Amino acid sequence: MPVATYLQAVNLALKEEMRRDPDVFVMGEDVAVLGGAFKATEGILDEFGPDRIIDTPISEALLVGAGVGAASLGLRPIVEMQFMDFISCGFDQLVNMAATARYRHGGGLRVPLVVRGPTGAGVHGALFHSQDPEAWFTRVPGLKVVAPATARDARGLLKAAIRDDDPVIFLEHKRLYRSVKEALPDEQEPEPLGVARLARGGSDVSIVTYGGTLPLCLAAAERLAAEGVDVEVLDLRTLLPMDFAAIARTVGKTGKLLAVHEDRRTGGLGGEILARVVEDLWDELDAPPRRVTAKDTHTPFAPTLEAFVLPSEDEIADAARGLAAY
Amino acid sequence: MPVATYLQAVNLALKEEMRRDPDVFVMGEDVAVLGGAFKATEGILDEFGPDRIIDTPISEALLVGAGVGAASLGLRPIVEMQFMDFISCGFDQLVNMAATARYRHGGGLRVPLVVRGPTGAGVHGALFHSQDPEAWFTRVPGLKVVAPATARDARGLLKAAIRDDDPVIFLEHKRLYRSVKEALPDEQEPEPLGVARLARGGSDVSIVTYGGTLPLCLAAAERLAAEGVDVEVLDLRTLLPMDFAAIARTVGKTGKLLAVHEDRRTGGLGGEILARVVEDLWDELDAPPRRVTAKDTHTPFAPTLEAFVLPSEDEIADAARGLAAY
Amino acid sequence: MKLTREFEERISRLHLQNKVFGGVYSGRGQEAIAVGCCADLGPQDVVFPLHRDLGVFVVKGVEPGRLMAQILGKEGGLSRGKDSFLHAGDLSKGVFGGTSMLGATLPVACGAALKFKLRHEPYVAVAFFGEGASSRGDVHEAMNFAGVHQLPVVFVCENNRYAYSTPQSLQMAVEDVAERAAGYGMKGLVCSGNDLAAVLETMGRALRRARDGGGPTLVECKTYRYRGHSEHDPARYRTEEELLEWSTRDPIPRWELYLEARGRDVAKVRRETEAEVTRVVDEAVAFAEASPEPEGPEAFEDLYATPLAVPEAPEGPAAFEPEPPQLTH
Amino acid sequence: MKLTREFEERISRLHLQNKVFGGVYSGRGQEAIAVGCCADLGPQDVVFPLHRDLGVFVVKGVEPGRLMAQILGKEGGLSRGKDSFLHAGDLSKGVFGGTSMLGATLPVACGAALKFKLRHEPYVAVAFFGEGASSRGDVHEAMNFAGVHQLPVVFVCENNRYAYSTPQSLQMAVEDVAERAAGYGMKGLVCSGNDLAAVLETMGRALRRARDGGGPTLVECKTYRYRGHSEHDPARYRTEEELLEWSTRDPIPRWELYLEARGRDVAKVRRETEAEVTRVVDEAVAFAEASPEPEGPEAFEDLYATPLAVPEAPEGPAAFEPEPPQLTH
Ligand SMILES: Cc1ncc(C[n+]2csc(CCOP(=O)(O)OP(=O)(O)O)c2C)c(N)n1
Ligand SMILES: Cc1ncc(C[n+]2csc(CCOP(=O)(O)OP(=O)(O)O)c2C)c(N)n1
Ligand SMILES: [Mg+2]
Ligand SMILES: [Mg+2]
Repeated sequence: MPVATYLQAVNLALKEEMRRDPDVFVMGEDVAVLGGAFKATEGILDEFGPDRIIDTPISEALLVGAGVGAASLGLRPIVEMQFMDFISCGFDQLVNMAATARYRHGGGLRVPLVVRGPTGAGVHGALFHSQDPEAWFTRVPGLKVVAPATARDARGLLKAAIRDDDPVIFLEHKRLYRSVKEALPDEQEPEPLGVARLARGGSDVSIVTYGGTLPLCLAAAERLAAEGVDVEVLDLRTLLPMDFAAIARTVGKTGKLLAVHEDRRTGGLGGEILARVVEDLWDELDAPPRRVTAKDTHTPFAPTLEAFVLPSEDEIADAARGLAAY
Repeated sequence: MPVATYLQAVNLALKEEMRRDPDVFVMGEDVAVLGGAFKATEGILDEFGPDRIIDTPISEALLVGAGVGAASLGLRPIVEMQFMDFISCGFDQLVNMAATARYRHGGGLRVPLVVRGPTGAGVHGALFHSQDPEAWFTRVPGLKVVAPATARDARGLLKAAIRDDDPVIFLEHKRLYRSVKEALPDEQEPEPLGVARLARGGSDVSIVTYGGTLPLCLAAAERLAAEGVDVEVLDLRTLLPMDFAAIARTVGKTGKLLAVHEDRRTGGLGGEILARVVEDLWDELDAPPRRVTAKDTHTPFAPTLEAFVLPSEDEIADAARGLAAY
Repeated sequence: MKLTREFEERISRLHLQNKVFGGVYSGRGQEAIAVGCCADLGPQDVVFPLHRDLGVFVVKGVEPGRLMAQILGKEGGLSRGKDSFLHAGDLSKGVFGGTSMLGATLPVACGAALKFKLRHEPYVAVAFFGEGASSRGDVHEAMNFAGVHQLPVVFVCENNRYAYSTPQSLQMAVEDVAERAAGYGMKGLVCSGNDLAAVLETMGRALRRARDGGGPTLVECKTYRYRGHSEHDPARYRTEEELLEWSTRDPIPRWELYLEARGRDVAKVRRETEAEVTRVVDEAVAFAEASPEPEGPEAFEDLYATPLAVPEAPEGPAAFEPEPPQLTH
Repeated sequence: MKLTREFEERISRLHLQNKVFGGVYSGRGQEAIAVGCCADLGPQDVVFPLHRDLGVFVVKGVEPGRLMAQILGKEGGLSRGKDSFLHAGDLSKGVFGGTSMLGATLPVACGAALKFKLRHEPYVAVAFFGEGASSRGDVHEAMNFAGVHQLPVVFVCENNRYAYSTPQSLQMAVEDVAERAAGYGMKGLVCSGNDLAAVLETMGRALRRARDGGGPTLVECKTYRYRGHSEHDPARYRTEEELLEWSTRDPIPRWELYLEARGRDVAKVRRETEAEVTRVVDEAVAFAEASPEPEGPEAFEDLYATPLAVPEAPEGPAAFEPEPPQLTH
C-alpha cells in the first residue's frame, strides 16, 4: 500500500471493519453524503449504502444515546462528533449512560460503541474547534480512551476500538490528519488497546506523550540527540487504561520523566502521570519530573496567541535538556 | 447565634445575600415551594416572594444558560442543581458558555453566576446521587470552584461566591449538610475565595484535603496525635484557583504530603496537587507524596460496596503514619 | 397491577423497617400504565422504565426475587448491588435500566429502535418518561430523530401532574405533552392512565403502528401519584381535595368494574390474584433477604466487558516513525 | 435598506480578502433576516446572532472596524483576538456572542429576557438559530422555559434548508420549525426570509407581543444560503437548479422592487448606498489592518473579572474546628 495520511488511515480502518463485520455502522452529522467535515468517512456511503452510514440531525446527546442503545442490542455503532468539542453537548450520555450501562445491568450487557472525531489545536480553530477533551473522560471508569499519533496506529487502534466490547472514545488529532503520512502494510491487524509504544529509544530522559504532541517530542529528541542527549519517547496511545508498566520501564531506565501534552496543564493527564510515578517509582527518580503542556487558558484564535498558549518543540527541548542536566 | 448545621449555614448565606442585594435571585428545580430537595432554600419564597426564587422545569442546560444570560445583564443568579450529578446535563453551558463568555467579549461583560448544589457520597445515593464532579471543572479556565467543609465556610464562602463577578461552582457535600454543626457568629463577612485554611497545625505530615473528607482527616489526625504523630491538615476550600502558596508552606514545614479526597484517584485533584508539588517543591520533600482517594470505579449502592470504594479514616491514618515513619 | 401494588406495599413496609436505604419512588395509582403498556410486548421488545415503573419490570417477566434483591442492594439483584432501586435492567427480558438523569433513556430507546429498523425486525422500543422529564433536551433530540427515521418506538409520557413539587403549569405552557408530537411528525395520543382498558387500547394502536412501519407514537397517560415524590416526601404542595378526587379514580377498582361489566366473577379473580400475589411477593422477599450482601471488591466487576490486562509494551524503537509534522491547514 | 446593501457588500469583500484564516461562514442570500429582525431594536434589546449573522452586528451598531478586526483576529477586535469570526459580542451594543455550540445561545437569551421581565423593562431578547440547530436539546429547553414564563424573547429560525450538507428532510420530519411553537404555548410565525418587507412585518408583530407582555414568539424565516457551508465547502450536495431557483429570489432586488413600487428613485439610493458602503468598509479594513496583533500573554487576560491574587493563608489552627462528623442520613 502506498503512503497514507493519518486521515486516510482512519478512513481505511472504518471501511475494513465495515467489510469484515456487518454490525458495524456509522452515524453522525454530515458523515454520509458529504463524507464528514474532514472526509474521514468519504466513500462509505457509496460502498456500504445508507443503512450503514447515517446522516443525523444536530443532536449530540441523541447520537451518543442512540449509540448506546444500538450497541446494547448487538450492533457496533461508530458515532462521529464533527468536532470533539461538541461532545460537551452529549456529555451526560457518555459519562453517565454509556460508562455505567454494563455496571447497572450487573454485567448483563455490552456496549461496543466508538465515539470518534477530531480534537486538538494548532490550526487556528479557536475556543470551540481546538479542544483536547481527553481528561474529561480518562477519569471515567467504564470508558476507554484512545489517542493515536501515527497513521499506522490510527488504523490499528481504530480497528481494535471497533472490535472492543466497551465504549471507546477515539480521539483523532486534526493537525495530524494531513500532516502525518507513512507507508502502511496491505493488511494490518488491530493494535491492542492499553499498550503504549516506544516511539524512540533513549537512555537519558523519558518523554511520555500521546496524540498531537508526539511529532513535537520526536523533533525535540532529534535536536537533543545532536547535542548528545539521548531521549526516549513513549507514545501512550491508549489513555484509559494507561499502560503504567511501560511508563515504569522507561522511568526505571532513565530516572527522568517529562510528560508532554497539548491539553492544558491543570487537570491534564500529565498531572496524573507525575502523581503515579512519584507514588510508585520514587526511588527510581533522579530528578523532579516535569510537564510541558498548554498554558492554563482557553485556546485562542489569533496565531500569536495560539502559539503562546500551545506547547512548543522549544519548550519540550528545553525541559528535556534541563532534566538531562539535573 | 446558636449552633448551625452546614445546611443551615448555606440557607443563611443565601438569605443574607438576598437581603443585602436585590439583584441576587435563585432558580432551580423545586427550590421555591418545596424549599429544595435538601431544604437549602427553605423560607426564601416566604421572605422574598416568587420573583426572587423560581421553580423551573427540569432543564439543567437551560438553568445554567439562563443564569449566564441574567448574570451578563447584571443580575446575580444562583442556580441550584438538585444533585450536582445532574450538571452533566448542563455541562456544555457551564464549561463552554459560562466559562468563556467574558473571554469571547474581550472582557466586555461579567458573569456573576453561582451554580450550587449537593455533591458527594456516603449516604447510599448510588451512581447518580453520589458524584464528586469537581475535577471536571477545576480544569476549566474561567470558572472558579469552591468546596466548603465547615458550616462557617459554607456561609462565608457562599457569600463570597455570590458577590464574585465570575461563574462559581459551589459544591456542598451532602454528607456534611446535617452532620457538621458549629456555632456561628451573628454577623459574618464573606470568606475570601482562593485562600486555603489551616484546619489543624502539625509538624510531621501535611494532609491537603477539602470538602467531605476534611472530617475524616481531622479524625485520623486526632488518632495519630495519640500515637505521637503530629499531623497538619490544610483545607483547600477553593479548588480553582488553588492556594498553592498554602500548600507550599505546609509541605515546606513537614516535607511530607498526603492528598486526600473523596473523588476517584485517576483524574482527581490529588494528582494535580502531587504533580505541582513535585515539580515546584522537589527539594522540600522528605518522602514520596501520597494520595488517599476513592477507588477507580463508580460509587456503588450497597453499603458494603460503597464503604469499600470510599476513602476511610483508617486508610488516611495508615497513609499518614506511613509517611511519618518514612 | 395488584402484583405491582403489593410489591410496592412490601417495599414501603421494608422501607419502614429500615431495610431499604436510598430513595424509594412509589408508582401507587399509576400501575395501569406499566401493565397496559407492557401487556402486549414480547421478550424481544425492549422497554425503558422510569423510576416509578416497578410494574414494567414485573410485567416484562423480570424475576421478582431478583427485583426485590435489587431494591435491597443485594448480590442477587439485577445490578448485583451496584445501583439502587430501579436503576438497573435485565436485557434478557428486554428491560433496559436507566440512569437517574431524567429523559436520558429516550435517545437510547431510539438506538434500540434503529436496530430493529435496520435489521427489519418486528420489535418495538418503549420508553417511559414523566411530564417533568419532558422538559429535558434529550427528550426533544430523541423525538425528533424518531420522527425523521420513522422508528418503531413508543414514547409513553406518564403525566402525573407533578414533578416532585413542581406542578405541570410550571413545567410547560401546554395542557398535553402529546401536543408536541405534531412538531416531530409523529402521532400523539392521550388517554386516561388510570383506566387499564384505555391504556391497553391506546398502546395497542401505537404498537401496531410501530410494528407496521408506521413510525413512532407519543402516548400520554394522564394519571396521579398517590404518594409523595419519594418516601421522604409528605407532598404538602398538593391539596387534599386533589388527592381525594384522584383517589376515586383508582385504576384497580376501575378495572374490576370493567371486568364485572364483562361478566367476570371479580370476587373470585380478586381472591385468586391476592393469594398468588402474596405468594410471589413472599417468595421474592425471601429470596432477596437470603441473597448475600456483596463484599466490596465486586465494586470493580462489570465495569468492562473486555478488561485489559495490560501486556508488556513492545520494546525497541518502533518500526514506523512518523515524519515530522507538515502542517497543511 | 442602506444597511442591507452595506453588510451584503461587506460580506462579499470578506470573501475576496484572503486575510481571514479559520472558518468563514457566509450569510449571502439571507441578509434580509438580520436587517428585518434588528431594524426595530434599540440598544438595550439584546440579540444573540448565529454564525452567519454578520448583519446583526452591523445593524445593532457594532463598530465596523472592530468587527473587521475581530474577523482578522486582531487586538482591536471584539474578543481582542481571542475567538474567531462571529464568536464574540459587544454587549454595549446589545450583542451577545455565542459559542460554536449550535443552539446554546437560546437558554442564554431566556436569561436575558427573564431579567427584562423581573425588572419590568420593555426590552426584548432576540435569538437566532438555524433549522439545523433546532434539533439541539438546548433549543427545546429554552423554548419550553420561555413559554412557561411568557418571556419577552423572539426566537428567529433562519431556515435555509441545509445544515452543512444535511437537508431539512433529514433534520426534521416537519415542513416548518414553527409548527413546534404550539407545543410550547407560544405563537409561531412563518415568513419569507428573502423578503425584507415580510421580515419587518412579521418581526414587528413578534416584537410588539414581547414588549406588551404577550410572551415569546417563534419566527421562522424561509431562506437559502447561496454559498457553501463555509468558504471551504463547494456544496456539491445541492443541485444547480435549486441554487438558480433561489437566486431569482434574491432579497436585494426584491427590496429594490418594493421601494420602486413605492416611488423611490432606486438608482439614486443604490448610488448613495454604494458610496457609503465602500467608505465604511474601507475604513473598517483600514482600522483592522492597522490594529496590532496580540503578542501572546494577552491569552491570560479577560478570563476572570475578579482575578485572585492568592493572599497569604491565615496561619495557625483555625478558630473553628468542626466537630467530628455525625452522619445522620
Ligand atoms: C436530569 C435530572 N434532573 C433532576 C432530577 C431530580 N429528579 C428526580 S425525579 C424528579 C421529578 C420527576 O418528575 P416527572 O418526570 O414528572 O416524573 P414523576 O416523578 O412525576 O413520575 C426530579 C426533578 C433528575 N433525576 N434528573
Ligand atoms: C452542537 C454543534 N454540533 C455541530 C456543530 C457543527 N456545525 C457547525 S454549523 C453546522 C450546520 C448548522 O446548520 P444550521 O443550524 O441550519 O445553520 P446554517 O449553517 O444553515 O445557517 C454544524 C453541524 C456545531 N457547531 N455545534
Ligand atoms: Mg410527574
Ligand atoms: Mg441551515
